[in-house]
Amino acid sequence: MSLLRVENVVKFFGGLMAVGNVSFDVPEGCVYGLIGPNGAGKTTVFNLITGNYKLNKGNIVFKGENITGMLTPRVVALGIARTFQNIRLFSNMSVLENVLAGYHCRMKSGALAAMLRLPKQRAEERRAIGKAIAELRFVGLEAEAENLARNLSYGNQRLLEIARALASDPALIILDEPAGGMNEYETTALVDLIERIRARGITVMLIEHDMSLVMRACEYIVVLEHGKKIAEGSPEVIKADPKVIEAYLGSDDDEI
Amino acid sequence: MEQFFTQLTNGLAVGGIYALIALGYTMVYGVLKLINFAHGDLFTIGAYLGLTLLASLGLTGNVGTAGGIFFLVLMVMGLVGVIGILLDRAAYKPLRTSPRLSAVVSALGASIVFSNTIMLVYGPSPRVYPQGLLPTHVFYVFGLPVPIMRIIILATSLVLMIGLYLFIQKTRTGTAIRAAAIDQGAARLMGINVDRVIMLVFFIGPALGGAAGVMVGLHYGQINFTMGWIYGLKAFTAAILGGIGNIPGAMVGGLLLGVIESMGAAYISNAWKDAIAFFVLILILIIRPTGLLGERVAEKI
Amino acid sequence: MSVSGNNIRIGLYAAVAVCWVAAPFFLDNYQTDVLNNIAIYALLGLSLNIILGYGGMFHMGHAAFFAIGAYTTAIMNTSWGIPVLWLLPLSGITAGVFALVVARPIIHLRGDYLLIVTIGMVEIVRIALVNNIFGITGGPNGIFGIASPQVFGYPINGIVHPAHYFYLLTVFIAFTIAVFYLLEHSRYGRALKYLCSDSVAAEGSGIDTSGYKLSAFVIGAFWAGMVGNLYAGKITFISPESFSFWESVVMFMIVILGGAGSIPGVLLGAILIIGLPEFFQELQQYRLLIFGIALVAMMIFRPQGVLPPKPHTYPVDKIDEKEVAL
Amino acid sequence: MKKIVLMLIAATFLFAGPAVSAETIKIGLMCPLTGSWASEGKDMRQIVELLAGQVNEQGGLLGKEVEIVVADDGGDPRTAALAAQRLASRGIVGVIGTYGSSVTEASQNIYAATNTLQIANGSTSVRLTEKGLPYFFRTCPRDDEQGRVAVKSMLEKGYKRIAILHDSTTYAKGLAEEARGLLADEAAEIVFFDALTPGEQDYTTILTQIRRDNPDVVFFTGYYPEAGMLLRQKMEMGLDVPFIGGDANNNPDLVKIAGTRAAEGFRFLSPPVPQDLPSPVAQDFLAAYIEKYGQAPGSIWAVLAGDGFRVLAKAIEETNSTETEAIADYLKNELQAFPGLTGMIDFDQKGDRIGDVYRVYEVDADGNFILQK
Repeated sequence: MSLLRVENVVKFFGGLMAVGNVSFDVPEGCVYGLIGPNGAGKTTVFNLITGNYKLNKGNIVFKGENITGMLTPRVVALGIARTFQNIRLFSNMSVLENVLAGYHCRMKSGALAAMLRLPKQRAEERRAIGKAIAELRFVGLEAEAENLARNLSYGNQRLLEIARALASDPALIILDEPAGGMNEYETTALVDLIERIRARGITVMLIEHDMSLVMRACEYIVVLEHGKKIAEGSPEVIKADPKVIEAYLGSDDDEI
Repeated sequence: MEQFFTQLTNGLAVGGIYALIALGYTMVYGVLKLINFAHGDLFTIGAYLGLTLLASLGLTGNVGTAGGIFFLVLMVMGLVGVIGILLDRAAYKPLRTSPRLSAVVSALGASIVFSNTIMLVYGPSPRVYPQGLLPTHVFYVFGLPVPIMRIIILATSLVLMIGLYLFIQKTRTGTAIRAAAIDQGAARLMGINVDRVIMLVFFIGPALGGAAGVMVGLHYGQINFTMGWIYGLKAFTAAILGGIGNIPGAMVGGLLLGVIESMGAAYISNAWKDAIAFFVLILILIIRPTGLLGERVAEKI
Repeated sequence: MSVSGNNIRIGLYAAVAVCWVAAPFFLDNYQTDVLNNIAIYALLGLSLNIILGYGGMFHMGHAAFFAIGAYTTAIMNTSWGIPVLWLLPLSGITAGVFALVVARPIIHLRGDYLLIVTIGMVEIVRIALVNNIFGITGGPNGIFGIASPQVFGYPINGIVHPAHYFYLLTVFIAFTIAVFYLLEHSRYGRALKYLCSDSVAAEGSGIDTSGYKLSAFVIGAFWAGMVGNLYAGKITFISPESFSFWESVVMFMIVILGGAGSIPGVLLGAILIIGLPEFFQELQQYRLLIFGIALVAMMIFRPQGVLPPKPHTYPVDKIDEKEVAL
Repeated sequence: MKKIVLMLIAATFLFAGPAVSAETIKIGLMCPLTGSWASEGKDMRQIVELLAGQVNEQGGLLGKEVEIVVADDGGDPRTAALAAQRLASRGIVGVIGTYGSSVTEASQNIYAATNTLQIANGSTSVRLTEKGLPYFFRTCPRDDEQGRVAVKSMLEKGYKRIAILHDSTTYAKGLAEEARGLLADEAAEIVFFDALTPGEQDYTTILTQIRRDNPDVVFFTGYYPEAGMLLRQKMEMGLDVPFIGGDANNNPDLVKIAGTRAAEGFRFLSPPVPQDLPSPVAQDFLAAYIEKYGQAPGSIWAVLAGDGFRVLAKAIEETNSTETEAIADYLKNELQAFPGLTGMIDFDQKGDRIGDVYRVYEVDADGNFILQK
């Protein structure tokens, strides 16, 4: 059964069609790639899934529930977490606090419980800190817990975003160019991390320009061009697809 | 019906002044994203400087009324523009990289300094412009009286607005200002002297406020040291109503605010006038969150 | 900050607290009353800090909530003789409900647009009070003859004995600081800081930003309403002039000057903004001029506020290894 | 930063202490030196300081020098409450001031609680003396009397359709409502009753409405800056309706703002100004004031503050005491027909000034205020 189903999704910006009638199924437990030249509408598809943008037509179904038009926080609570193409961390807050943000939707204590410092609230705080440390350890940033997020290196900031997303205990994690700005060594570690994420039972979806990473990490790939799906299949199939090759050759700044 | 049109012109007359002050507000905001709460006081300074110059230079005697007023407005614009640049240097420039609200508090401090300085220099009593300088001719349009001064004020606001708009849209310097408004860092990389742009903006904005001050003084006669606060707030409201940072928006917002006020006062209640105006403003912003002509910038995620 | 730095800081706070509590013994009624004014505005600043400091919302209409609390107390006390302190929660609730109703449609406005709307809100409230809305606010005269509050049957008269009121206010401040400190360092306070820092990222992390913004407004308004109650009980006479737009500006300046999001900063901001003009009384008509210059100078000198917030440290080392679990 | 904190703590303790000196007699003056009413406060201070100087030249009071302790009330209630606490803890014999009823009201409780004598000068709201405060006096008359005089004067002129315009301040709305109440029993109709927003420049909207309602007279109960603007714009609009104003219009700046042509024929109520009183006290004061400050005092309310000082000085002399109780008792029971700068002064048991104080003034073609007999 598919975890996420995108059905005939259409999105216009003004008069411009950014996504046109795109459909695909993401099966549970896989690493799923979304590729395409610049401006193909990949990030827009992500933003539609997570509710950052409202779609004009189509349906998005997650775990059998129609999440079309649902607000982002509810989508996250249902189990879709994401990272951003241009890193968006809470830069003046500590690394630990950044991860706590992800766990936020799994906590319950409100303002009143905090003001009264109820035992339940305190226990929950401890649990949250424990969870955050565990996630930082998972991505290898435990030592940086007390640092401010803005003081991390570029690659570590990407890892921190992943840790923050993981802290929300998602069923599906959406990574928007996770290797952007990473060196080769870091990229290799990232492939390993993605594998470990999947080993936790979390389905991974990613947008990436680094084709070697995509081919290594993904089991299934969808290719978009000009907002339309032009191909899908296993990495081997995609590599051989003439339409894909043409799409990439047509644009001069990407390579396959 | 006659009542309605008279109130409409009443509203447009007040709105023209709001628009003129709002132009300066919006100009500074456009480039620096700074809410210059001292702008209203620059307007007051303009009014007082105009009075001083008028009394000491005897301008109207030497070059005729129209010419005298023209020179008077130019001189006040120059002086208030320079004060604007000094204000920027002293109170805002050191806060360029700080949180935006810090500059707001600095602006409020500057506003207190300006209004109290005016009070100490000119005394706390209202001051009065000499009368009879301006034409008092009244036109009749379809039998409705329209004093010529109202036409002059509206025309001046309109001319300044169009001039400013063309300057921003069509000249090289204007392009530099627009570039700096969009992204200062990028503008700098493109070789634009952003500091000069900011200085220019801090000259033009306050200069427009100063011009409005002289016009209020000439037209209404009475000026006082606290008037800048009220006018400043109204102009800020007008600028937001039209979409802050947008030059035609300031004009539309100013005129509309004037009309809303006079219509609200005339047909609902004078005592509730300002409350009605704010209520309409809130309704408009609920429907159009970035003002009437403000662009909705979809945030790139 | 190092451990010793922390200790120095805590020591300093303790010293200031001791000075504060002991101050009335060394001061005359006027000076104590200046402290009372500082206390009232410190409380208002702390309540505004929830909205403006943590939440980062440009809110310049806080006097509206203050006014609603004060008028609730004044009306209920003078009409039905309900003791002032019993009305403390009710004053907060009235202001909170008002905030809920008013803020809901405007909460999505950004930055400067929210600023002008909140200014409009405080002006509408003031004009409504002046025009004797519902026939209960007394119009421009306001309401006089509000009783002094009583604690265990002992009257606390803010006029005859400013020192008595001082301790009432101090107890409330201590309570407020404690509660807001806990709030700041909780899931709730963090959520506000997240949305202030980057609302898109906060939403993407599952934080319902508009819900939190709205609730911050309600909590801030609730507290300001309670301060309104204490203000009415202190001065025993309220009129619309006490709740003008300028009062909102004063609260705004307290938070930003002191350090947005910092409890010690807001307290110091209240001391500076309310205390300095009194300190310059001898200068008579020059006092506001000097105050204005001081304001600009302080902002230039410390653009982030005089005491900006310190990053919070979490008890990471106190977390048991067992609790570190995915 | 620690330095700042420490400095502040030090500063808190450094507020000039309540140094009670036996050498001088301290009299408080509470007046608006900042804010919208700063011009009133400036006049008040100049007059009271002038009079105190004269007393000191003649040897002071009870052989001691008089010292005026000034506190700025900023024209707003909160600042006024602080100013009152400040003066009350400065060992003063009594306090003169202030301008504005709601500002005075905010200070009344504090002076009452500290047994401080207060002589207000520009606070005409009726209820201030209806609270039964034993040590509160005022040299200005009350709004109910003013309302009576205004209504009488309008009816005498035969006006039937009356417009009442106020500015939503305590004073102006109170006076407007007094007049409305009194007119209810008369053969006149109120065709317009509304408020303008003070501090603005353009009142054509409200004047257009007044023209529509076509009254015989407009009673404006607000302050002179707005009155001046109304008169001026009324003329520019060609609206020909007589205006009558309340006592807050007695300020020569009114004519400056309106222009003599527009102001001509404007009538207002006011206690008599020193210029119109033939008494030597008033003439001497006027001469001394003009000599020192170069012009006649702008505001009658400031002159009333001078009268407050003079009755207080008189009471201290006569009772040979600085006790509040004794002075209040003297002012209520013994002071009779004291020659003030604004006419004879007597107080009743409430602390109100007795007698027909109000006069009607009219502006003549040269912009002078002419007392109507």
